[in-house]
Amino acid sequence: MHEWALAESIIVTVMKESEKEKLSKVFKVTVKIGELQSIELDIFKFALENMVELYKPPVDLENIYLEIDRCILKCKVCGNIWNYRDTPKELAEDEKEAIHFVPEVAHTYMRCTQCGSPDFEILQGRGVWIDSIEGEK
Amino acid sequence: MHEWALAESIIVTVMKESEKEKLSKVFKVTVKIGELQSIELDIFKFALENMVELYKPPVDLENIYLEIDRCILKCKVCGNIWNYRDTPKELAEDEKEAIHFVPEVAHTYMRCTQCGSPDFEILQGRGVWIDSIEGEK
Amino acid sequence: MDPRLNIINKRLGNINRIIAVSGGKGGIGKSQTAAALALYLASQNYRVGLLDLDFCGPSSHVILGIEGVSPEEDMGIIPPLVNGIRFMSITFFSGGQPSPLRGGEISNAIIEILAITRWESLDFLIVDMPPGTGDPTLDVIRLMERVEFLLVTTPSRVAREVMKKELSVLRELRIPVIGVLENMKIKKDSPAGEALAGLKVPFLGSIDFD
Amino acid sequence: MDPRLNIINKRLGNINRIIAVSGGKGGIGKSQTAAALALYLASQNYRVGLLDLDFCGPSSHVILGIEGVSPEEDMGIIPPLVNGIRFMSITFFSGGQPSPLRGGEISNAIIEILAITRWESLDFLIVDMPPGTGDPTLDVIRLMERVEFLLVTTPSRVAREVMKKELSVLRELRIPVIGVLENMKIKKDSPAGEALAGLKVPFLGSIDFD
Ligand SMILES: Nc1ncnc2c1ncn2[C@@H]1O[C@H](COP(=O)(O)OP(=O)(O)O)[C@@H](O)[C@H]1O
Ligand SMILES: Nc1ncnc2c1ncn2[C@@H]1O[C@H](COP(=O)(O)OP(=O)(O)O)[C@@H](O)[C@H]1O
Ligand SMILES: [Mg+2]
Ligand SMILES: [Mg+2]
Ligand SMILES: [Mg+2]
Ligand SMILES: [Mg+2]
Ligand code: NI
Ligand code: NI
Ligand SMILES: [Zn+2]
Ligand SMILES: [Zn+2]
Repeated sequence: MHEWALAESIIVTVMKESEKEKLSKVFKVTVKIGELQSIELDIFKFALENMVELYKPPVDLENIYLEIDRCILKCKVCGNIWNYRDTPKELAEDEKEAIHFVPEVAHTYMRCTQCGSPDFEILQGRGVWIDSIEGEK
Repeated sequence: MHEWALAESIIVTVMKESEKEKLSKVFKVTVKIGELQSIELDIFKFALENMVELYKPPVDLENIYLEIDRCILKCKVCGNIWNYRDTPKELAEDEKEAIHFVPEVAHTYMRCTQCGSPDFEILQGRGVWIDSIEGEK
Repeated sequence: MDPRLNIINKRLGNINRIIAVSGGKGGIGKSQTAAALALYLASQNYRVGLLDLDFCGPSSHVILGIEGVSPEEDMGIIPPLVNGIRFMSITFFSGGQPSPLRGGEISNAIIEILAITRWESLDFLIVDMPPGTGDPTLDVIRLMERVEFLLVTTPSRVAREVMKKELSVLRELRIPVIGVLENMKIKKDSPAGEALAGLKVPFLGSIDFD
Repeated sequence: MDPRLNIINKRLGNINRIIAVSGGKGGIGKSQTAAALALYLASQNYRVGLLDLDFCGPSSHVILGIEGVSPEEDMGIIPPLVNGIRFMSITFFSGGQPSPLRGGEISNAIIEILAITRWESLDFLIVDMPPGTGDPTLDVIRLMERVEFLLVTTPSRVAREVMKKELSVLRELRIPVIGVLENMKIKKDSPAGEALAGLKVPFLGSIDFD
């Protein structure tokens, strides 16, 4: 349910950016949803709907596109690159939940699949991110 | 004169990479020389020449291309992006020398040209970097 | 574009004063001071929050003796109320296990926590800072618009030198510094008090070593 | 491609043992221990280097009383010989002024220093680590192939918890840990010694607070 806080940040950002860029209308907002954070898409959409009603941003709900961003990790020690989905050991529910709130604690619960190091980078697919805001002045 | 240590790292890396990638011949190595580090190009070239003689890497000296990389900085506080060359206050000689050895001490001697913060990123043009190694198996 | 950066000051909008307890060096009593300050203010009936940003050596939860509580998820996360203090710490998520994070990741985690934590109305938010002037300090300066610093030091020369460096960065950026507190005083004389005489920063007094 | 990463182990190639003095928390005596260890080994006629990697609170130069020396530039940089020890520190470049660096920058600076410093032949290189298990610790593990750790702790519970977290990371990565040293002991009993009993790591003894 903290998806609401993140959805709010999307709408507030669209409003700030459209104001800054003096956009009268926003055609399209593309939001990347990083796999690592295990966002509940239904809750997130519902929260976005409510936030659109509350803030009345210059974009229609159906023009906010959500794209799932595959999570790719890279080990800083051995160079190994792997997908979060392919992590051999499934994470426990409470570990997933912790990563859901603060994706960086992945370094507490996950290891490089090749060398076992916790020293890896999240190349993509971490969390909620605005890929683009398209509109006209 | 510590340019020699950096030139050596270039040659050692070309050798390691060509071995790893099983390249029998390397056509071209492109080296970026970041402006921030104020590398003395003549010394660097002379050092490269000596290192090529010493290590006998699978690349000819004339196929190592040096490209000056403009140094671009971005403030994390106000978002301002500026060129190192356009920094209003010229750095003192000893400050330049310190940055020559460890470019990160730029955060000690330089400030965002807009808001005065030391909290800026070096977007490009930090130091010596291998852009590409081209060869055949 | 990072949407979280635009919501942080809204989340902190109903907090009257934000005080970061810092000082450069480790082990000088920052966490001790932050916890004591939070407890004192709470005892005076102020609404107080305590945020532990020392991800490598989180200690506020140990000092406050916090166990068995966790934040509630409700359109964000609500810090649990412990000893009259709203408390938030990375340990709620790392479960006390090692979290070897690089600076950029610590920064990202701090941004996430600031973006989702609903402190609601507070008189004071006390921030327990890690040692150094790395990512957490730079982020607190960058992201928490109205932050003020309280610097801790000790009679040790090394500690004082590090504190003076942090002070000079804060000065240059015109961040309000409430003052400097000398902790762990052993001898009668107060080297920090003397050293500060020329720096035009309030000396808040000394706390004995005990 | 970062060419510096490929030269570091050549630069460290003629060093017999590399010992990182670490321990998680700040202010527990890491720098004191590192300096004492380096001075002791030098007094035994070993060739010793001391590398201060605490960029936020560099203190080895203060403890050793180093002033007016600087590295020599000669196909790299040669650390000056001070009290019989080859010494390298960021302060040679920051001139003792504040250097508010984010983690990624500290990492970059460490890589640069490791890539250009010519230690030549040494029996021991002692590394004075900053608090935490952030970029410097992760880089030392990643970049210094044969590093061993010496962990410092104090009788404080918080310090011990942080040390145990670091120990568990080192264990998991199979990095050699020489042992744990308890510093600043005040009371007779040695909580660190007892706490370590179950951890199968050598307890190196206690140093009194003085
Ligand atoms: N005035 C004091 N007298 C004695 N011990 C103290 C005092 N202040 C703090 N300490 C102890 O010193 C250690 C470091 O304090 P801490 O608050 O964790 O420092 P920091 O947060 O700066 O790293 C702790 O064990 C703490 O209990
Ligand atoms: N055994 C000890 N007794 C008394 N003071 C000590 C002892 N060891 C270290 N100190 C002091 O404690 C402070 C912190 O030590 P330092 O070596 O700088 O810690 P660190 O490097 O872990 O941050 C310094 O002022 C130092 O002089
Ligand atoms: Mg603390
Ligand atoms: Mg703490
Ligand atoms: Mg130290
Ligand atoms: Mg030090
Ligand atoms: Ni949630
Ligand atoms: Ni040079
Ligand atoms: Zn790996
Ligand atoms: Zn700026």
